[in-house]
Amino acid sequence: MNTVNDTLIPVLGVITDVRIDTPDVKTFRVVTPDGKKAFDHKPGQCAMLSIPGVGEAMFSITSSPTNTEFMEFSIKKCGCVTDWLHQAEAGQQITIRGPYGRPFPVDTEFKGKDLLFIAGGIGLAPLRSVINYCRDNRADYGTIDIVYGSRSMDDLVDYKEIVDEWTKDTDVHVHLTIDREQQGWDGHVGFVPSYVKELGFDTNKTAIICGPPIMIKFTLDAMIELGFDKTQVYTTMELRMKCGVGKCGRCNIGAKYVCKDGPVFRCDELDELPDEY
Amino acid sequence: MQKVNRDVLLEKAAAMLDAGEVQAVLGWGAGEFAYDVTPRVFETSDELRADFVWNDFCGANLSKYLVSKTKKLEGKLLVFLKPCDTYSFNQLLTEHRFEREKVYAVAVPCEGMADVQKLKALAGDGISSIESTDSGFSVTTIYDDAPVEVKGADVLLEKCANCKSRKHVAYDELLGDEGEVLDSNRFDEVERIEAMTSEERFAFWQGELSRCIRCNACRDVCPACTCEKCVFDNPNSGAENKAPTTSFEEQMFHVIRAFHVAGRCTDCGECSRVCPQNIPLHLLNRKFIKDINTFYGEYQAGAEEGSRAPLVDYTLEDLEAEDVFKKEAE
Amino acid sequence: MQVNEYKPLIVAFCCNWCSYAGADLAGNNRLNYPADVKIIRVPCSCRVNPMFILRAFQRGADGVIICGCHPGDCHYTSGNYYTRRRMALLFSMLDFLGIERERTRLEWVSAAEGAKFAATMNDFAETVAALGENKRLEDLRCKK
Amino acid sequence: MRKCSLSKLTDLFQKINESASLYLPATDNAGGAVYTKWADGVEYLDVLNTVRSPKDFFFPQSENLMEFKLKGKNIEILDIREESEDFVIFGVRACDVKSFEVLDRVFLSEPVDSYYQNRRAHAVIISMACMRPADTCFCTAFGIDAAEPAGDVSAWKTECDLYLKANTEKGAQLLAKLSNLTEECDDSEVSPLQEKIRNIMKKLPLEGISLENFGKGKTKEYFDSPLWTELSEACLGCGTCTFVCPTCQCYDIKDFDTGSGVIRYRCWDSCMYSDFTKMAHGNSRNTQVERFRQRFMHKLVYYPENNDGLFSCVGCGRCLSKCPISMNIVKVMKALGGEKK
Repeated sequence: MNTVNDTLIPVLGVITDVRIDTPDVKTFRVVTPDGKKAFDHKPGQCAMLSIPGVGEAMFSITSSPTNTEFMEFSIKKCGCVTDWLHQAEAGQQITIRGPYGRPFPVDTEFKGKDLLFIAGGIGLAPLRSVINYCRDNRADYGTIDIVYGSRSMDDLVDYKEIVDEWTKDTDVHVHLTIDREQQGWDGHVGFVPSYVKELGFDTNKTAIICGPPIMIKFTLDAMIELGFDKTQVYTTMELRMKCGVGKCGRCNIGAKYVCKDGPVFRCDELDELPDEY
Repeated sequence: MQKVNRDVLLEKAAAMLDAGEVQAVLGWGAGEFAYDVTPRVFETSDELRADFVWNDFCGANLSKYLVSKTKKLEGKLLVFLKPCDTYSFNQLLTEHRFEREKVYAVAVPCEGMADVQKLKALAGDGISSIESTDSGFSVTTIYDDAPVEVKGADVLLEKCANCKSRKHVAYDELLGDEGEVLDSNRFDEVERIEAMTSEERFAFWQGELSRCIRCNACRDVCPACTCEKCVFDNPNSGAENKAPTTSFEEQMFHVIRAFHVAGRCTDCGECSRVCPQNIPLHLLNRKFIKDINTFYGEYQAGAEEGSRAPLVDYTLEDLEAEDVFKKEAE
Repeated sequence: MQVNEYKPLIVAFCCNWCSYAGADLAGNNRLNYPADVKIIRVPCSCRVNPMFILRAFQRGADGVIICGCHPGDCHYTSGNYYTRRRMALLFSMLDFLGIERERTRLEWVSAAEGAKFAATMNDFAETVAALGENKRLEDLRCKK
Repeated sequence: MRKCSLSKLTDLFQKINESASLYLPATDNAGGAVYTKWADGVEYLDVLNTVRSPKDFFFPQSENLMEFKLKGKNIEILDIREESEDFVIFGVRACDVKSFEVLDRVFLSEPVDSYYQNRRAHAVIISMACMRPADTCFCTAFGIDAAEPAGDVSAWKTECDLYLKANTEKGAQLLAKLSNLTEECDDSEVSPLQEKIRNIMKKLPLEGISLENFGKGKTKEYFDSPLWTELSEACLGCGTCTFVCPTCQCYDIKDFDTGSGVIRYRCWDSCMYSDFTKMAHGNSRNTQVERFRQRFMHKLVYYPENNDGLFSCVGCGRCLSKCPISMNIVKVMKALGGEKK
């Protein structure tokens, strides 16, 4: 009996590094106790992290699958589990299980395409995995554009990596924006949807959007205005999850379970679903 | 059989709706069978004429719905209240749970409501029709057996078999005749349990509470349970639990549920009526009522609007906790 | 002969203003009372929610005692009067459910009554010890 | 087919119980029935439905999944799973047998739920034909034949005999063990009985309720229906319907701190509860209308969509008789299906 694995039973993970990204976002580096990566994943997939006695929650894996040493999770402080994680130090053990969900179609639909990533706030977390995957397999993809916005300069997650690495790549164009004017910021100011319209991208690109639901909604409208088709736009979603495998019955939108059939959806697929999100 | 018939209630409600005196009517709606009655808000007199029912299966207490339904309406809501429902109505008013001026309360005399389970136990599960007779019901089944005659008194809901009052304590209008406060035997069962030994009582309650499936129906139907967020649903309370994981959790839930409504419970009996497992939950409430009566003087929650519940009150000469059992022994 | 090693675990909720000071005084005066009495300080005896008492039993307490200021002496004027009513009803209910009535107690102990505090605890511990372990309100998950 | 005199029923139970624990409906001392472990003195109660469905056997209301020991920054994960014992469930009605198929499709689909699978693999199900169905029964709508219940062994009860027919290898093995207490027979006694049952089924008040309008691809048709508001108006938001339902399988996973460790357990959850979809930053189903809709859409549309048209309802009628306000799936089906406006 004990030899059968059950997906509900997690493995141990150790937090080896905690990086403070913004006032309310930290990035945690997680490996198994013997220093390995807990499991392989694909870009856009998620994992269940838990602290026994506190709770279990689903997080998108922020690090790229091409990173074979460890996994990273960028986590915003907003509930019981995240509060607890934010006060954790390096060396703290947690439990981890996964990977869960349908990944971005990096090996099929995305191949050879020009990619446009649009993120808002902590929405960069799931996209960072894909962006870095594509950067690491640069020959397989066309140009990469990244539009990233947040409330303020201090709320830009992974700012260092963006500036030090992403902007230096050839054929990777980063467009940053913040909601309101701020001292020391000489970049663009304004909300993401209007910035996207301003930038006016070529409609042959494949777009990937992630951010607060309201931002996704308006950005999608902007994209359509620019002439994009919904089949060209992907997004990733989040709802309350318990099992991660489509059995506990709570994260569904219509007949689709976000944990199993998502979290990545193509926007035309969302049209098929009822408006419950 | 109810003394005031459906047409009287229907005409009253329809007339007021049509005249625009009330915006909606909170009553009982017809179901699939003769006995499955659903509380319902009617907005037109046509709806009323089609689906309104008033029969021997209208056990549901509508007063708790006033809390949510009056908030949704601009105008007045007409509600039908049986005698026991009027106590809940008063208690909710005392606790300021809804605005009195938004309600037009129509009191309806009640001769006791029937318990479908008891009826089915006597007549069979496959009921095809229920006819009211002078003494009760004539029930036909789908099994080709002869109709079964059932005495009304044998199939009363527990709360009706031990009815405490046929007097309406609050209303804007009364249909039919006013009743009296009754000398009920409602504490007999409590006394029977009190007379047991501690071991017997423990065994009794273990047997009853172990059936609990924590569906929360007793809490959700209770007119005294109107907290916006129940402590048992609040993950930060330390008491949240969804399943009767151990016998302790069962005891905990039911003691706290009953304690929280102690002094405010009007003994409307809804908790026991809706329990899918037939746990006699009213006994816990009645124990508190009986104790309050013995320790602090007779008190009937809801009898008087604005009265001070015993647990938010005190006297300097109150009984000491250590004397509780001496007093009970008397 | 086998020696009975059983010592009951007792949780005592003590009001900050009287009973907790009473416990302090008992300590200062070197008065003995069982070490298995675990004191939880509360701002007033009426802070003790019935749920606290049940939780204490769940987590392994064999007896629960609530100590507050004497009637009339409440720091908040009337808190202990409410406690008196609540506990009377709760204790009666627990008894009704078949929980041994000796396992719960409400006692008034002032800041000056160190001796009464010690005596009360000794007496309560003895009473509970005679009853043995709490079996009727236990949570098996917590017994390890 | 084998037959056994009802006077030897106790011997039969005794014999079954020798090799595997036997569970059967017995009185719950409160007017209902509950599956009880058989021992001498436990009487089989031939009631139509137990209050709790037999899903408990495979998917109990709460079960411990694993334990954790915590020490400083370190965690130890303890796998507490144990091999289930063999057991036999006697007297399962046709509708409840069908419910196992509904549950199987959830728990035995990849990734397989080992807790469920473990118990499912160790169970033998003896079903029982329904001699006296209730007015709340509507299993025929789901193509269930109460006169020919599925299961490892099917059983029929006449005035004086019990008839047993094995449907599976497991069932045949069980009947082989009972060969001393039973005798071979043909179905000449059973056929008229089945005829009788089918005739009663035709007279059921809910006979003919149609599922035509439900199933795959109906999401958009019903999701925004104004009827949901009306139907859910009186709903208390309690979990009675979900907890007595044989096919409701949603669960919650929670941690319990024992003081010396943490137990992670799974328990039934109800989509009717306000915290079912509550997250740290919001709730996707904020009102009872949405929660009410979820339950019925799941049973009538979403589940069939994902499971080749199989409905997640078996017409057992428990929710009809237990709902505190008498709102139930039949009323929903009729209202949405257009029978009653």
